[in-house]
Amino acid sequence: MSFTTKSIQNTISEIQQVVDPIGAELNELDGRLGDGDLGVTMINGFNNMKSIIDDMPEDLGQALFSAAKAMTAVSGSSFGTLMATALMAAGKATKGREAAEWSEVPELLQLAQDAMISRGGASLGDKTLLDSLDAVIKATTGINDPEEMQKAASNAAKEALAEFINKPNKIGRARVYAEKSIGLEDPGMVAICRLVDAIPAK
Amino acid sequence: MSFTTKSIQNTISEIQQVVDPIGAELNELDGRLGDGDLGVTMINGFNNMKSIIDDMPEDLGQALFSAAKAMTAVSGSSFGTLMATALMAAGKATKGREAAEWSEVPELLQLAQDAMISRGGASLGDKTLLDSLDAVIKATTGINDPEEMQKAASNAAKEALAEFINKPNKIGRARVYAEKSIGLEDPGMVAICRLVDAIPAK
Amino acid sequence: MKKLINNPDKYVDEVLEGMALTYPDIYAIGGATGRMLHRVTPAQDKVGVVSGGGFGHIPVFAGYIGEGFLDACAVGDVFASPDMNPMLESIKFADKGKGVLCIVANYGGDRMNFDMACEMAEMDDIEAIKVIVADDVASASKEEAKKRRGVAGFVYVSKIAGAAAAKGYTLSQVADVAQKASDNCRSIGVALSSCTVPQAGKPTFVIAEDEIEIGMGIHGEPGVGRSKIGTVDETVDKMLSHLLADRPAQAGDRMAILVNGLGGTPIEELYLILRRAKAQLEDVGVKLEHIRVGNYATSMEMAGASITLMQLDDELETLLTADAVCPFWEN
Amino acid sequence: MKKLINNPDKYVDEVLEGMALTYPDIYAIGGATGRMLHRVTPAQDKVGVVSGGGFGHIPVFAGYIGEGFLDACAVGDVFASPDMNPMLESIKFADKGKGVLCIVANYGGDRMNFDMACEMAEMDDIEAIKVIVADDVASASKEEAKKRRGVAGFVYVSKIAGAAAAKGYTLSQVADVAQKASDNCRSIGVALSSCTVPQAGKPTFVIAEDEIEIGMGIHGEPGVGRSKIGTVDETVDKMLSHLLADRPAQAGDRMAILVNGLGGTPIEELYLILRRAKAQLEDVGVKLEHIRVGNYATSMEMAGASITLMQLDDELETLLTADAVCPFWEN
Ligand SMILES: Nc1ncnc2c1ncn2[C@@H]1O[C@H](COP(=O)(O)OP(=O)(O)O)[C@@H](O)[C@H]1O
Ligand SMILES: Nc1ncnc2c1ncn2[C@@H]1O[C@H](COP(=O)(O)OP(=O)(O)O)[C@@H](O)[C@H]1O
Ligand SMILES: [Mg+2]
Ligand SMILES: [Mg+2]
Ligand SMILES: [Mg+2]
Ligand SMILES: [Mg+2]
Repeated sequence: MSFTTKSIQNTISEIQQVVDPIGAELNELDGRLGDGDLGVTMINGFNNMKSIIDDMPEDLGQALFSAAKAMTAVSGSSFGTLMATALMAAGKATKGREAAEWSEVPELLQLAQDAMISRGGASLGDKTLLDSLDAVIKATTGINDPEEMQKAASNAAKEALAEFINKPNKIGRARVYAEKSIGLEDPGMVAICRLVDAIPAK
Repeated sequence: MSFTTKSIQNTISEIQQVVDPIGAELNELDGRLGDGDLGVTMINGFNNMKSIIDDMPEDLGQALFSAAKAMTAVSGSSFGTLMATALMAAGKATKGREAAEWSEVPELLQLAQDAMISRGGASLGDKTLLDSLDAVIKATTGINDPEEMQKAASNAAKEALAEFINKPNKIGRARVYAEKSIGLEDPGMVAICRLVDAIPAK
Repeated sequence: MKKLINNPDKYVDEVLEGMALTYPDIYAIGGATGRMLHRVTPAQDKVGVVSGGGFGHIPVFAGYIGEGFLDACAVGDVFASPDMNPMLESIKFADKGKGVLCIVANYGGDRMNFDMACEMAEMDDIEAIKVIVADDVASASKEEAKKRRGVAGFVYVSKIAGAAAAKGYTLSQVADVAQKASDNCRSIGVALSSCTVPQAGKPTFVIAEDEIEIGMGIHGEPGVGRSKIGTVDETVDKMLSHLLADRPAQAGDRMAILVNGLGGTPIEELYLILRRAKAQLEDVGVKLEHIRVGNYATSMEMAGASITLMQLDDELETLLTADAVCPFWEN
Repeated sequence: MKKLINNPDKYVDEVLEGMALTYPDIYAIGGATGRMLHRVTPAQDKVGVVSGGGFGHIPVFAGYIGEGFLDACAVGDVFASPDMNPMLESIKFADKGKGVLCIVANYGGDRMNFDMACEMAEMDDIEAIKVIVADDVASASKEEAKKRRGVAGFVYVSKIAGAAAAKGYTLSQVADVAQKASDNCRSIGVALSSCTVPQAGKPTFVIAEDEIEIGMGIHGEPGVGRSKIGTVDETVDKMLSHLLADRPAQAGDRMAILVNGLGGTPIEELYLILRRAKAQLEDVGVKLEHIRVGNYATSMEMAGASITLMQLDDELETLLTADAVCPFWEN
């Protein structure tokens, strides 16, 4: 039982089926401090990734690349660009392989995290999706079972959300409203929660 | 006893000697409703005409042309341009002659008046130097003696000034302050009075 | 008054200096009082073309000095006619024995002083004649068209006359084609805000935050109507209706269009004007053969714009598109 | 909000339409969302040069498309970075097998999205690299110079890169000379009034009737100091002192100077700035080899201006003065 192109296809399919209500919620959240397009990014991104899964190659790296391209082809907002950055970083690390161990996933997430930090220029603690991912990486390291891994990730993402709600946003559009952002959930962090929960645990 | 280049030279010389105090008064008057440069025009104009009288040809027309050129060379304000226009109109009518009868002067003034009207676009009654000149022409027509002529002109110019003081300015810079101009002497009309009085009566 | 200026009394002379420093190969300051701008390299063996007028409208008037444009130009104070002296100096500079055309926007002082300057030039055996630009349809009725102010149509007339002179036309031919260009021009402006004459120190007129004045002149002369500001499409439609009422367009007409900013309006908005005007004119069958969008005739920081249409024929089109060397006209 | 516009949501697309209609031989709208502007006639057999950035700064960014300038450009919303998609489209349009240089003003979104676009291009075997323009000395200290915003220096860097590509430089050579141009640029701006983002509907910031802000950014980012407005000579002296403190001038230095209007300031005032700056720089022995005055990098109707200095060497001067065909750059 390992992580293959099939796992990617499944994950995209499952999320795409529930992305509409998630998108609506995220648009609303993003509208409070930003430009209200985070949900649009998610919906268009997953719809487009879904439309290309049948053409995904067995090569895990190439499959992740194609997902990244499908994401960016329909969205260039920050979340879309960062998610594509993450997919490409993971793709580079798995290029030439057709399968990976589930236990490698936290390492791949770490590579994705590093790539997003260097691209976006944010730091941990700025109240972004990076803080959620950081919690997820820490909580899943050492776990080998996908179901167990998802539970740990889900809890970690929720805890991070709660931990940061009373802190100010320090980067991106929301930074302009730093004061106002205290007490509000960061839309990108909420997005991570919803994504983790929507991943099929198998 | 007739009107020659010598008469022009004398007239310019005499006026030039008294133009400084006249100029000061006219600047002050012009400053109330206009840009306060009428006196500057007079002073520079007569000084410059004075400087060229020795080179004036015997030809009456050419002499008047050279006076016009000297006037415009140092001033392009309305009064300067109109006075030059007047000199040129009179010059055109006397070209090729070395003398004119004094009795021709009102006709020459009428030609000057017509030229100024067509150049400046003002009408009689607009409260400008034209109204003074009109009175002067009417009062001097039929007179042949220069002394008598000057007296009539002086009285006519003063009467015109008095007649128009309570009317509004209808053209030029002062038009903008039409209401304010009621009760004020038009600086160009005052200029005509001062010029006529400064002309040597011989 | 919020301006990047020094002493208001020196404003015109200092700006002219800056212009000449910016384009040292094109503009030179001359004349006894420094109020004639002229080409650095005088043209030879052609009819001279000059102009003159009040300041504060750059590139109008003196900015249009250059090869295939004006040879020299008299410069007045802000919004005030120059003396006849720099006009005469301009005529003398431009004369190469073939006569000089003076392009005069239809303002009292400019006309009178140019008349005088032409007459003075004649005394020096220089043939100098005037052509009057009177393109602002909002400034007088069709019956009194000769009283209309000259606005951005000046740019077209200068280009046409300059090109004709460069091509070797005689004085009367240059004058004729300049007159044809002038007759074929119609303009109308809108103002959104006032400008401030430096020596006056306060805005020339006041207009409410939600109002626009159609037909306002480039010195703030009253227009044909003030109204609440609508969409740019609505505003353009009103402007065009005035232009086309004055000279109806026929299907197949060839025209040049100049969408001109008054100085304070961003070029983004000028493109919106062009976009609508082009659609509306093409809708009635007009062919826009020549399009210009930019600040061609301004009123310092006034916000607003004007539209100029010039009916074209083969001769005008050839002259309009002829090469020229001028900082304010791309070929 | 007093603007000549239609629906604020359609503002950018309509203005782009107007631009393309005005210059149908130069600009064409392309891309899946109509947010790539590109040359009508693609260049062949040369390194591609592209850019992209927020809207409201015309001619920056897309206005600098043309022969010897940019091949294509991604267009964002007003003051907002474009998506990476039009950036990728621009890169693909410009690629003729020799790679593509992306000229990026130093704003977070622009950088991130261009990084991504370059990486995506690489997956399609297109070599695309970035050069960052960060010339605004007021936006970060000398020690943090890499964090500086990119402003009017963009114009010089685009001209240099475009000319180098046209001359047959390889990608790494184009990148090197563009980097050199960028390193040699220093800019500083002053603002007298705010602009209004159409979708926001009200002024971005407020400034008193007698105040000026030195160092303000082209989106209204805070500068280095607000003060009562003085004479233009005083203001220029302050601006120059910031520029020269950052990079002292030596007698004999050759420089290019760009006096840039922000959109709402009349060109008359820009000439006054040039006049003072030229005198002051020449006073310390600088040779101004290349002078530009006009609206080259704007903020819609914001009143104000900027000064950019670029240190020249023979290579930069040759490229700066090389022929180009672009509506916003006279040769
Ligand atoms: N530079 C950045 N680095 C990391 N995360 C970021 C960054 N900028 C924004 N985000 C995350 O993206 C979310 C907003 O995404 P999205 O709406 O797609 O961005 P945009 O501001 O471009 O519209 C934020 O809530 C935050 O979590
Ligand atoms: N168009 C005109 N026609 C006749 N006289 C005029 C005209 N314009 C002005 N004047 C006269 O000239 C006088 C002002 O002269 P001056 O100060 O030289 O003019 P400017 O207004 O050009 O400064 C006025 O008082 C008036 O009498
Ligand atoms: Mg958003
Ligand atoms: Mg967004
Ligand atoms: Mg006066
Ligand atoms: Mg005067």
